[in-house]
Amino acid sequence: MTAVYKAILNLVIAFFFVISLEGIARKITARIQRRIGPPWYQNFIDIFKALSKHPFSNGWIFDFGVLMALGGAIATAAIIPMGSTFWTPFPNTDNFFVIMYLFAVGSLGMAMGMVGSGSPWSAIGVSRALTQMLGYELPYLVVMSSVMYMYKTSSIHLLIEKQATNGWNLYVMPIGAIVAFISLIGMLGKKPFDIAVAPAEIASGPMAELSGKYMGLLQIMHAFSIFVEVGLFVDLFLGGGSLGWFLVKFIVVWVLATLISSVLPRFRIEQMLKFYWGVPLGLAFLNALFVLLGWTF
Amino acid sequence: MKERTMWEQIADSLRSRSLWMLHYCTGCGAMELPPTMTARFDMERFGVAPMATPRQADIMLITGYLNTKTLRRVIYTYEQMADPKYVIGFGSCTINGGIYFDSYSTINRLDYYIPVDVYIAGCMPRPEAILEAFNYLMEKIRKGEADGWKRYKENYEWYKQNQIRSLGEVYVHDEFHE
Amino acid sequence: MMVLLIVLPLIFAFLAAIKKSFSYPLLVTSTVVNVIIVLLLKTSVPSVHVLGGWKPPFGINLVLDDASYYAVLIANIVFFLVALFKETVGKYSTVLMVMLAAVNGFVLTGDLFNSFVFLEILTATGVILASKRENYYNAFKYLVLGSLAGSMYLLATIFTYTQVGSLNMAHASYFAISEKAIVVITILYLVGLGVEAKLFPLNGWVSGVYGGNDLSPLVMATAVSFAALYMMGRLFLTVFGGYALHILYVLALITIVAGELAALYQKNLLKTLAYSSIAQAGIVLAAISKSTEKMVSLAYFHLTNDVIAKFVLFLVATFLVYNYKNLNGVFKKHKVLGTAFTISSMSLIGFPLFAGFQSKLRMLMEMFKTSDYLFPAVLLFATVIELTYLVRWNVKLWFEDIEDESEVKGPALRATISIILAILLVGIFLAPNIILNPTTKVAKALLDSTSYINNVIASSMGGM
Amino acid sequence: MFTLLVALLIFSVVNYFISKASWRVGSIINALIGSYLIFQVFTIPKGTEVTIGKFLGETLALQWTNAGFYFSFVSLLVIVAVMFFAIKWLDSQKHPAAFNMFILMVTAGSLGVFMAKDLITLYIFWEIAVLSSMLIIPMGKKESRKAAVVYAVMSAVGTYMFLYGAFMIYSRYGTFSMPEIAKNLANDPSTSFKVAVVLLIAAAGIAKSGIFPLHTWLRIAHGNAPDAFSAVLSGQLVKLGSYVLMISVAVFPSLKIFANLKLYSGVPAPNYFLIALGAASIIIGTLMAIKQDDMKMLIAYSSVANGGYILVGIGTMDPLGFEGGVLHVFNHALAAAVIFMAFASVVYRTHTKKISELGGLIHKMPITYIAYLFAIISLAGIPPMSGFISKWMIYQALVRKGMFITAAIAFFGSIGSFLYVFRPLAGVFLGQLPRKYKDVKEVPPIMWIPMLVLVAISFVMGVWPFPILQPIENMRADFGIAPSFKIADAQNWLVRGFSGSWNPVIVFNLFITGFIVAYILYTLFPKPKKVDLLKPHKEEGAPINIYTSGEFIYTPELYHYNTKFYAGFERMYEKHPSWEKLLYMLAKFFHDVGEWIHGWFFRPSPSAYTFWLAMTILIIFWVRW
Repeated sequence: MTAVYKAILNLVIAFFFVISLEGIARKITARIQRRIGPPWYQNFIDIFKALSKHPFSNGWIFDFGVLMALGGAIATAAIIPMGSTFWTPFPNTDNFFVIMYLFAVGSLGMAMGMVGSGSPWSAIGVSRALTQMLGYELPYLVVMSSVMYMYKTSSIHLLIEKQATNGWNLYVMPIGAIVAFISLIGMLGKKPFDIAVAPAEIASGPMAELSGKYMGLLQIMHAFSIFVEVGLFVDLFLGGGSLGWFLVKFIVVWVLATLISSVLPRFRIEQMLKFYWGVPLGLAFLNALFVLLGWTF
Repeated sequence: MKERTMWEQIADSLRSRSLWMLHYCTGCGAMELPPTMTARFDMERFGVAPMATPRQADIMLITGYLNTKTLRRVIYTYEQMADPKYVIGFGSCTINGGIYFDSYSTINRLDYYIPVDVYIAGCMPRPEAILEAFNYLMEKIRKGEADGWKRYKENYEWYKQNQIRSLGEVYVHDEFHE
Repeated sequence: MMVLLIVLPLIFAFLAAIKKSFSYPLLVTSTVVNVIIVLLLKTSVPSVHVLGGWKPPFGINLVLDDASYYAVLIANIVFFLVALFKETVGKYSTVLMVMLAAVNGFVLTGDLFNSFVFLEILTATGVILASKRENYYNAFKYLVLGSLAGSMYLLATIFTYTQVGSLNMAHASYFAISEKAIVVITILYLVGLGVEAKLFPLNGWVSGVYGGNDLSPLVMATAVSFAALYMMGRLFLTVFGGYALHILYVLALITIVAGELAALYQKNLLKTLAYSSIAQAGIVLAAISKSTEKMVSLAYFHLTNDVIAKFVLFLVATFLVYNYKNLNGVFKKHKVLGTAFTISSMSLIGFPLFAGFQSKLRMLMEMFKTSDYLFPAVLLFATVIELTYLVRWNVKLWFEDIEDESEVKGPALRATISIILAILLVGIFLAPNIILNPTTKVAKALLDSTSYINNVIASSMGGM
Repeated sequence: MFTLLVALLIFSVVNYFISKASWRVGSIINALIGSYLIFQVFTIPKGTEVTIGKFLGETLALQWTNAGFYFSFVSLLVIVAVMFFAIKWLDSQKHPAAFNMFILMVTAGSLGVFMAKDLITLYIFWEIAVLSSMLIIPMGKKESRKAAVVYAVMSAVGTYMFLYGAFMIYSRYGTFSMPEIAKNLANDPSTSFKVAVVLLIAAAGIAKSGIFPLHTWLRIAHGNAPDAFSAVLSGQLVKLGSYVLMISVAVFPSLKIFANLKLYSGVPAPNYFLIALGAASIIIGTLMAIKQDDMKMLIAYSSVANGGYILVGIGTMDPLGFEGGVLHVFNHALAAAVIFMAFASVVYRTHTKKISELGGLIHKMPITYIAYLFAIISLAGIPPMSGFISKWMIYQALVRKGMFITAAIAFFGSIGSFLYVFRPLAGVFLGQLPRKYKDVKEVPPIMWIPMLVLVAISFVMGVWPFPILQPIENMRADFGIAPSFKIADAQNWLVRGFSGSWNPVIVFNLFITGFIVAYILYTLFPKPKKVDLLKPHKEEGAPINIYTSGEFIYTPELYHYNTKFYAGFERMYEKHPSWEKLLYMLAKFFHDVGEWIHGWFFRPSPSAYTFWLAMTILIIFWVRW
């Protein structure tokens, strides 16, 4: 039963913490651009406003897609260990690949629902998002396999425990951590990699047809996704830590990603692929080679 | 005016703090929006953000004159927005046709065709005026007075009549004749 | 009685020459009688018939042993089946009878010069058959090549005579021929017989003759081909005791590949089948050249399957080619013919459920047992190519959209015979021994030159 | 067992004549027979051995093994589903009677392959399956004629290499029986012989399951075969290839045979070679699938990629990798069968298989869409469908072995599969419905029920995979690949990896909980207003009511994104070298050689013949060997 409480805590933290962080990110970006920016709670207002509106529904698959997206994101967020074995809701199921693929349920649901809206912009956006996935996942998964190969486990709470004795992966395999961080930016869809949502060219891509509560629900889903993505990075490369430290590290990673993204323009889709399959993928393999040879710190 | 429930009041206050804007940039007024968004005036601090599609947007900004051809599209877009939705008429063109008042193809008063919640006078209005208009609209929303979308529903027949009168019926429906 | 096989058709042929309108009934009669005679002869295997009381090695003798009996049986049955088709035979009844006599004589004779004579008759009648449907140029090519081959054959026979002092095969086999002479003799025989046996590169005539009209392939690709390949075995295994077989082996392998590739290129159905039959002859020759009892037996087993399959294929193909302008999807109109065609071509490829599978697989296995890895590789490669064009044709004939709308009435007899033979192919797959037992005897008889000699010599001692 | 196979073969011919009278009766009988067979495979006790007879002095025998049971069961699931599907679907076909006959022959042939104890029996039934399937393929559209030839040739190349290998084995050990060969191979000192033999045997599997050098037939054959039969081709016949690959690495215990050839982390070099081929297939299959506009060819290429997964999994000979590879057989069989049946339904109604001509069919064929959706979820390896489990196991094995490049390729294939399965989803089912399909209807229940049943099986096995893992575990035990832990731990509801585990039930429950929470949130807030995407179809002169940048659009298909779906990505490799072209060049080469031979030896005038005759004599005299 405790697992359920922990899972609920996961979700609650994911909701309040991440949505606040999103607001903070807007504030940070604004400050970098010498603006005042919205208040940190702006995103809560946006979400609840969206939920309060009278939306349009483009057919049952549109509804179903949104529900599937949110459902998948909730399921994934509920599994993520928050920095330590104690805050691991399901120690038997916190397998890395399970999380990555369960995470894909949400993405698939979103992609399906959005294309189901009948808008070609959504289809273009989804096609871009999937291509981008092909880009960032590859180096990320290679780095992750070397991590799992090194510690002989793919269970995240065990990886955290191993890091407690061995040192953070950021130190043990700095190249891998850097590559994973670059992938993380792509995963978050932040600035150089916000190709899928490019509002100026493809009318915010997948979201083109989202109105009212659909928008709100997807924003919540997005918050859970961020929780999963950044949380995984913190767990796997920054050694997790107690709940407080976990959140602090979370903030650090998030702010860093925001800072980077706020000063960069957008890639084109091929540029993105060439970028990810160039240096980061090469470094990922290099990292794997180092791990194989035992050249880790 | 009907008494609002508590939920509606909360919702209205939320709506007033998060105005997503679709700017319909047909005329010269679009020029004034970049400074309003960027560092000098920064409208995001009021929670106003540009959006790409009518489905996501709360307010529609008509930034300049509308001729009969674009008006059809504005109405079409307006009807695609989710309730509650607000319209800001931007510049004198939307009020009385501005310097194009005697053109054969330009409409003079926007609120004959769609309900306008706030007009911004001037040719051109400065960003300060735009921000002022946003704040005024927020105030109206909070009070529950920005009810253009309800009026449009209630007086749909009237609006439709005006629209048809100015635009005329379209007899051939395909991509080349509209 | 053995001699009747040769004489009877000849007499009937002369009778037919007297009265033209009797020629077809006479052909049917002679083939029927011949088949009956062959079946009756079953009890008198092995036996030697001495012609005119001139005892071997001085006179001509006919040898009926297991090998020649089997060849005669196949040839006569083929002629009988061909004789059933009145329209196809047309005006060529007389020629067919002469040819039947020649084939029987060629197979049965124990005399080298006599075999040359029958070979020449065979070629001559073959040329006449080939010229059906104004196929003169191809017949002419065959004539030139055939007579050249005949002269080589004659030359070899003369050489043998100078060495052995006799024209009798048993004698030639019995006496040692000098090392120098046998090279010349075998090579000349190889070339002389190679033309009939479709050995590369002496087989240029095949496509023209097989692909030229509707009669010659039915006889030439089956009975004559069988006779020639039988003679190949008889000469090179029995008479010359395995000399020059390695040459035969190499040429046969080249024949396989060349035949299959040419067939792959070919766009004409009859010619494709003609080249395929070249390749099959190559397989048989390669197997014969291994000169082990099993391989030789399998060679003739394979040859039998090939003859049956080719008979069906040509039976169907000639009907189609000469009745339809465009062959796309014709089998939709002739389902039975189509089924027979498909079964036969599958048997040729060697798919399981059909006879060809038995012979090919056994051959492969035998080759591996004797650690010959080249022949299987060539055979399998050839099979892939064979499969390519046969499947292509099958698909084209069955499934393409019909373009030639004309509807020719289904030929009942053709359909019946082809489907019966096709079912026979399936039967051979299920019970291969009905063919394998006789062919094993064939192989034994061909390889066992001692008993062949003894037979003949005994006949010369004891008389008939 | 043998009587069963023979009865099937004989009845297939009988069924032809029944179907001639009424093909519907024939296909119903087929479906009933198939259902009976599924029941039957459970009743045959394991280890049953039946001697068929003697062939060439060797005893041919059938043996009912765990592997045979598993593969037969999977095959029958697919075939029976297609048989039911065909009851209605066949009315769009020209040769229903022949279809009924041949599909039963395919069944008999494949079952025979899975039951075979020795290589010759395997070969015989293999050829029966190939032959009968080869005769079904050209029943499709125009190109299917060529497809049949390509299929037959590619298959023959593999098969005859297999045969060559089988006879090499025979000439050395004097037996065809697989258990004995396995024993002999393990003790054979000659490395080169073993490598040659194993690779030759594997060649049949490579050709059949569409692994890299011989993968090109899948595109043309799957793409052009009669639509429902593509399901059998991809779901079942390709799995014959996987079975032979499994024989060549697992039944012939490669770890023991090549104990001195370990290349990298315990994987022997020949296995590594096969894995490399599998990896190449994953790359090619994925990249090519992404750019296909023909939906059937798209899934055909995806079959190439998934064949690669199976080979990579089995090739590692790691307990997890092996189980993953074998389980992937099941997953891919079901998913591909459902996808092809869904496409068959679409083609049945719309008569086109070009994604760029379709769209929005979800409004007209929602059940087909649901089936397709769940099938692609399984194919892309997303929980809670069973496709995830096998992918997970394969990844576990690859990571454990430290095979990073192969792992990267597997990841690439997996993410690539999201891309290519989404293309038909978006282009065919979602988006705007073209006007010409406004009267399209959902296919009748007899067509969608089989799809939904397969999807349901895949779904249940994704949530509770232990029933399907059990036979695989038995199989693995047969082949002596023992893990140090229990992979399928049904007591604790766990599927374990080399470390770390997961609980499919929890994952499913979480997802359901998430979905319910989302649904509750959804219902809490204002009800949506329905936008009718079909309005332009129903009402003359109504524009579509979605975001169009203010433009009025009356022709829905103009506002549908399905051409060059991944243009940005496709552009990156549009000038790729084509293996298919290379193979065609090879075919052309043989053709040209044939022309050359023809021109030089077979066509000339009599004088040239005389020349050749003289040359022959000269050469023979000269060389005389």
